[in-house]
Amino acid sequence: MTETHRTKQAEDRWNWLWEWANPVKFMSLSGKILPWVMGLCALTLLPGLIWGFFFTPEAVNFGSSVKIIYVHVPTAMLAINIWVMMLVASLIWLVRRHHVSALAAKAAALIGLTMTVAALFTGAIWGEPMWGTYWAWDPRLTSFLILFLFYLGYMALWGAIDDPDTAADLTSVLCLVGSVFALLSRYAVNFWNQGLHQGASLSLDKQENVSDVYWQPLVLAIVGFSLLFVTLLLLRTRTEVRRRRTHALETRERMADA
Amino acid sequence: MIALLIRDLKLAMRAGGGFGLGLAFFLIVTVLVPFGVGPESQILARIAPGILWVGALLACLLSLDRVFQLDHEDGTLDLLATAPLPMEGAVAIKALAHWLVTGLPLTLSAPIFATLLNLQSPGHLWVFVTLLIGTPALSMIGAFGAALTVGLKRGGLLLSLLVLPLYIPTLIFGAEAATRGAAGLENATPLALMAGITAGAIALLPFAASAAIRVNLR
Amino acid sequence: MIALLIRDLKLAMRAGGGFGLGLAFFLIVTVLVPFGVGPESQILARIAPGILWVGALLACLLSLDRVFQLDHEDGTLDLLATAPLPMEGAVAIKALAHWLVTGLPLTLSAPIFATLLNLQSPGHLWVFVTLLIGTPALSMIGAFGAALTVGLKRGGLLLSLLVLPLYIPTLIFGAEAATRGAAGLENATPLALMAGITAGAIALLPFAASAAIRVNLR
Amino acid sequence: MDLVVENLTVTRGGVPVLEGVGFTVTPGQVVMLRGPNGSGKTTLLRTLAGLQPALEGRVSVEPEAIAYGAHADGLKATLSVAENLKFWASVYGTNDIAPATKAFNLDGLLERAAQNLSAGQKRRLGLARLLVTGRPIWLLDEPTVSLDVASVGLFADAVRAHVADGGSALIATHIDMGIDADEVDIGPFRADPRAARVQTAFDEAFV
Amino acid sequence: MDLVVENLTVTRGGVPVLEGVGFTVTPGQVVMLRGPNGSGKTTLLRTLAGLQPALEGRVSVEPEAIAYGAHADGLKATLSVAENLKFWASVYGTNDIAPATKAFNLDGLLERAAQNLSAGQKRRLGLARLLVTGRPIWLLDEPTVSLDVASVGLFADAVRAHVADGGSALIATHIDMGIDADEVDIGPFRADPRAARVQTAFDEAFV
Ligand code: HEM
Ligand SMILES: Nc1ncnc2c1ncn2[C@@H]1O[C@H](COP(=O)(O)OP(=O)(O)OP(=O)(O)O)[C@@H](O)[C@H]1O
Ligand SMILES: Nc1ncnc2c1ncn2[C@@H]1O[C@H](COP(=O)(O)OP(=O)(O)OP(=O)(O)O)[C@@H](O)[C@H]1O
Ligand SMILES: [Mg+2]
Ligand SMILES: [Mg+2]
Repeated sequence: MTETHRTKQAEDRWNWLWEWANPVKFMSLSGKILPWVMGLCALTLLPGLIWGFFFTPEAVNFGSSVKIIYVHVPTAMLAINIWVMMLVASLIWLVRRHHVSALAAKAAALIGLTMTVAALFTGAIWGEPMWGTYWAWDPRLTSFLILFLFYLGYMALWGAIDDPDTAADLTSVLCLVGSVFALLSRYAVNFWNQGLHQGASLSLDKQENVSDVYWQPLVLAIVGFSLLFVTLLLLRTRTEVRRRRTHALETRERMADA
Repeated sequence: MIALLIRDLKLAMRAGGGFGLGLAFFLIVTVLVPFGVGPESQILARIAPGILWVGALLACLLSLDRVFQLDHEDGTLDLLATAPLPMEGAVAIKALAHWLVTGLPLTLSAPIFATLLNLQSPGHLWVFVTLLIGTPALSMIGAFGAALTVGLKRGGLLLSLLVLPLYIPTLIFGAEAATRGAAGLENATPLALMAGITAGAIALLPFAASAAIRVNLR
Repeated sequence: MIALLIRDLKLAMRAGGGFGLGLAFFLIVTVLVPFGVGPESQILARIAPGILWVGALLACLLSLDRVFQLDHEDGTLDLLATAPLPMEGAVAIKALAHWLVTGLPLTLSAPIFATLLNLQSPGHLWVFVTLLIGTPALSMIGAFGAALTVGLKRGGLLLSLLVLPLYIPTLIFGAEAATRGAAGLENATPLALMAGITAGAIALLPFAASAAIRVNLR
Repeated sequence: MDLVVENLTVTRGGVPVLEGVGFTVTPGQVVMLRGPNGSGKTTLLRTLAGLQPALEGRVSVEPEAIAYGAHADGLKATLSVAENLKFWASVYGTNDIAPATKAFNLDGLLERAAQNLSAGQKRRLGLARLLVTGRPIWLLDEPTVSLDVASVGLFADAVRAHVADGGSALIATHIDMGIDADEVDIGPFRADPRAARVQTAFDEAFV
Repeated sequence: MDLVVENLTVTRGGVPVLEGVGFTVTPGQVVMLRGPNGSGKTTLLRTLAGLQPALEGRVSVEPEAIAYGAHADGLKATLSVAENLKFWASVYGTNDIAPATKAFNLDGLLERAAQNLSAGQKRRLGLARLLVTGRPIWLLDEPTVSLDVASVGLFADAVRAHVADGGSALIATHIDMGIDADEVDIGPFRADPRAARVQTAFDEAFV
């Protein structure tokens, strides 16, 4: 005996929260907050970058190349965190079946890919003066390359499937399994080669690694980039919601014609 | 379950079943590399374990789209899904059949191909051992990828794109263990890690794969 | 003829058309080799031209079954054969489209991948130049192989087996020219030979391929 | 075992195709499902067989009691008739294929590879699979395609024997196969794909 | 231009299917090709279209005068209706697709991708291709499969207009499409595949 109800989402005490995953509500809310997020982004990102690029001293033996850090570090951090966000969104889709969640994961993927590419490129440009080579098979760099491949595969799978719900299910499963293997790759790569790359210097105990002059604009730039991500995510998710809606209407139209 | 295994093996053996094609591809890759890299035996011996691993991986990969695609096209997958057979079991069996038809022959023939690449005596053994432990993981991970792309027309290259990043940890540990072994170094750690990946993949991926298949059948 | 070319390119660009997948495969092969062989940049640089050539060849190979297979399945090939278009021309155009979609992107991106393999500055250029001259031959030879196997189900691996031996001369001269160039040696002879193969393939193989297609349509 | 379907809504590509479907198939009964091309018969049968989820509604039996026969037969071209059938028999745990081959007149063909069968013989082999499942409820999607008159007769006999044994069958078909049967026309259940559904619940703007 | 077929033997998989086929189609004439499933209609049409060689016999026109419409339509799923049609128009050097889309009522669908067409719409697009070939002799293989009554009418109109213009058509079909036509039954020409042919000439033991 199988019984199905049209409203698949269970009712529970978190409903006040899940309600916002209703596409209609999401669209109205995101439409309202979007200008504010954009404004905040402009207020942090631009000053952060300008401060970092023009008002910090040149490093003793690195010259002005050190200023790449204001793009490199924020993009690198976001590249990883966006994947984590996609993982969470995929889980929400698999468990609660909120369409907006799956679409947010889809929307985030391209931004994550862009961030990964940006981190790789700035790193490579930086590598030339620092290590004398654009590329080395350093574990940090290598694991970013692998992350790039994961983003690529994830997006290719979204693109290849016509039915949006099937695509959401399959990409979510891929994201889940992929996360495990991405983690494994990280350890494998570390094991495989001990690298050249800097350790994490933003952690509090090692704060003195980078002097305050560099550190303060860097934090501002990181906040700015994060807000940039939120802005882009909202914009793209809104587009995806509209696309999904258009697709539903088109399918109905087609079936009505048939 | 055993009936499914026997059927898959029979199908592979019959005309056009694809048995041996993976092996042939492995051979060709191993042959092409010296043409590309040049005949110096020292360099070849140095890169041999890595190339053999990469070759085995590609050969595995190219035979993956057969795992579910043919059964999907002729409707068998629908009928299996409604049969009294847990889909997880069916997936595991199909991965096993893929390994018996592709991974195992590759492993058994690897020492011969190693000779083609001027790899000396202990290296043979290690390539063999690492492939023996690692190729089951390749088949299982590959079956998961095949399950994701089963409904797609011409899923072949997409399948490769999805599966290759998942293969990276196995490849790293496997090739590392083989290279170290060939150089006479200690290699228990990568061997153990690779065995761990194999065990984990066999234990967990059938569930993910069968979920993907059910989604694709809808 | 130009309509056929435009159509093939359009199809490749649209969803699921496969543009970029060859490139992705090339990328992945280039990435896998260091994982297999190890991260030492000296060895990598030494084998880089050969590996890039083998990678480009495999990427080409795997996209070959699209050249005629899809058109055969949906009946377009029948209709083209009865259209006022010489089959030889159609074959040449389809090989050209394959090259534009696969060979050209591969060639253009090869310098970047060369960086990944720690190949230093003059090597970049030579890998690019040799691929530019050699990949048209790969596409044309591949189109011939695809024409031979067009009627077969799952012709993919069989196609590889047929085509790979035909690729070997191009590979040898191409990789040799690139390696010599990267090492600063004289490489006019292999370049000239490879150019000869390309010219010959383009001049003669369309006839063989269109004969094969006509036989397969019967 | 009664197959009771109540208020079922089935979808294709996310869009409802049939809405509020309800009927009952009791043991001993054969029901013919009628409807023009593209009306949703295949979709309905696949939903009942558990291959795709319903959007809404109730089905009284688990898919475990159901044998589903689809448009495609799931035959392996390089295996012989006996091998094909034995495979399904051992999947369903019933190891005797003799009654099935007898019922569909396949005894002379046991060693023939499936690829060397004519279309009608292939179809007969596909139908023989139903007998080795041993399941009480048959859901069949256009079972008589490409069968000649004599073979349709064999099939009708097999269905009659099945329901006489307490089984039941739900058959989607366009033709009359001479079986004593009730009919369900799915015409009245067709969903209006353009119906606005936006207001109702959580995610419905998308389906 | 008369299409005269004389004493034609056509083969499938190396085995003669039809033997001694002979008939004539004159301009202004529509001929329906009749015969049960598997009797060889498709094989005959493919031979006339020049896609496969005849074993024996004579056909009076070159394939260059013939437009062939097969079971499969050769449509590209990701191209739009207009793009699909324009491609064939430029292959045949006739660049105006407007009359074709008008005749098959496709004007409202020009921008729709072929994959989003219903089966009947797809078929209409496949038939519209005939009009852009500009060739006098049409060979059609079951052209009305999956068309509804109204669309069959459109097709019949197109055929009538074509023959009124001095063209001709040879159509393999199982149905009656209401066109004033002659019939050719290929039943009498069926080859006996077991007929011993060993004695005659060199290679004939193999065919
Ligand atoms: C090309 C690929 C590269 C990638 C993918 C990459 C990745 C990363 C990542 C993920 C971080 C954030 C670390 C964290 O805070 O946890 C980072 C920070 C950093 N990277 Fe890179 N990097 C690359 C190249 C380089 C190069 C060539 C240099 C030059 C020496 C460099 C120097 C730094 C520095 C100084 C930091 C900031 C210190 C820190 O916060 O850890 N990176 N990089
Ligand atoms: N892959 C698909 N995606 C979206 N819609 C589809 C798909 N396949 C079929 N449809 C549509 O779903 C509807 C129901 O199709 P279904 O196959 O259930 O019809 P049917 O009654 O079985 O028809 P038939 O008698 O031709 O077998 C049709 O209108 C069809 O156009
Ligand atoms: N690939 C093949 N190899 C060998 N024989 C074939 C092949 N395809 C078809 N045949 C046989 O050739 C004969 C003629 O087939 P053909 O397709 O010409 O029939 P038809 O009259 O067009 O039938 P229909 O009305 O079903 O379209 C049939 O007996 C068939 O079994
Ligand atoms: Mg149906
Ligand atoms: Mg026919």
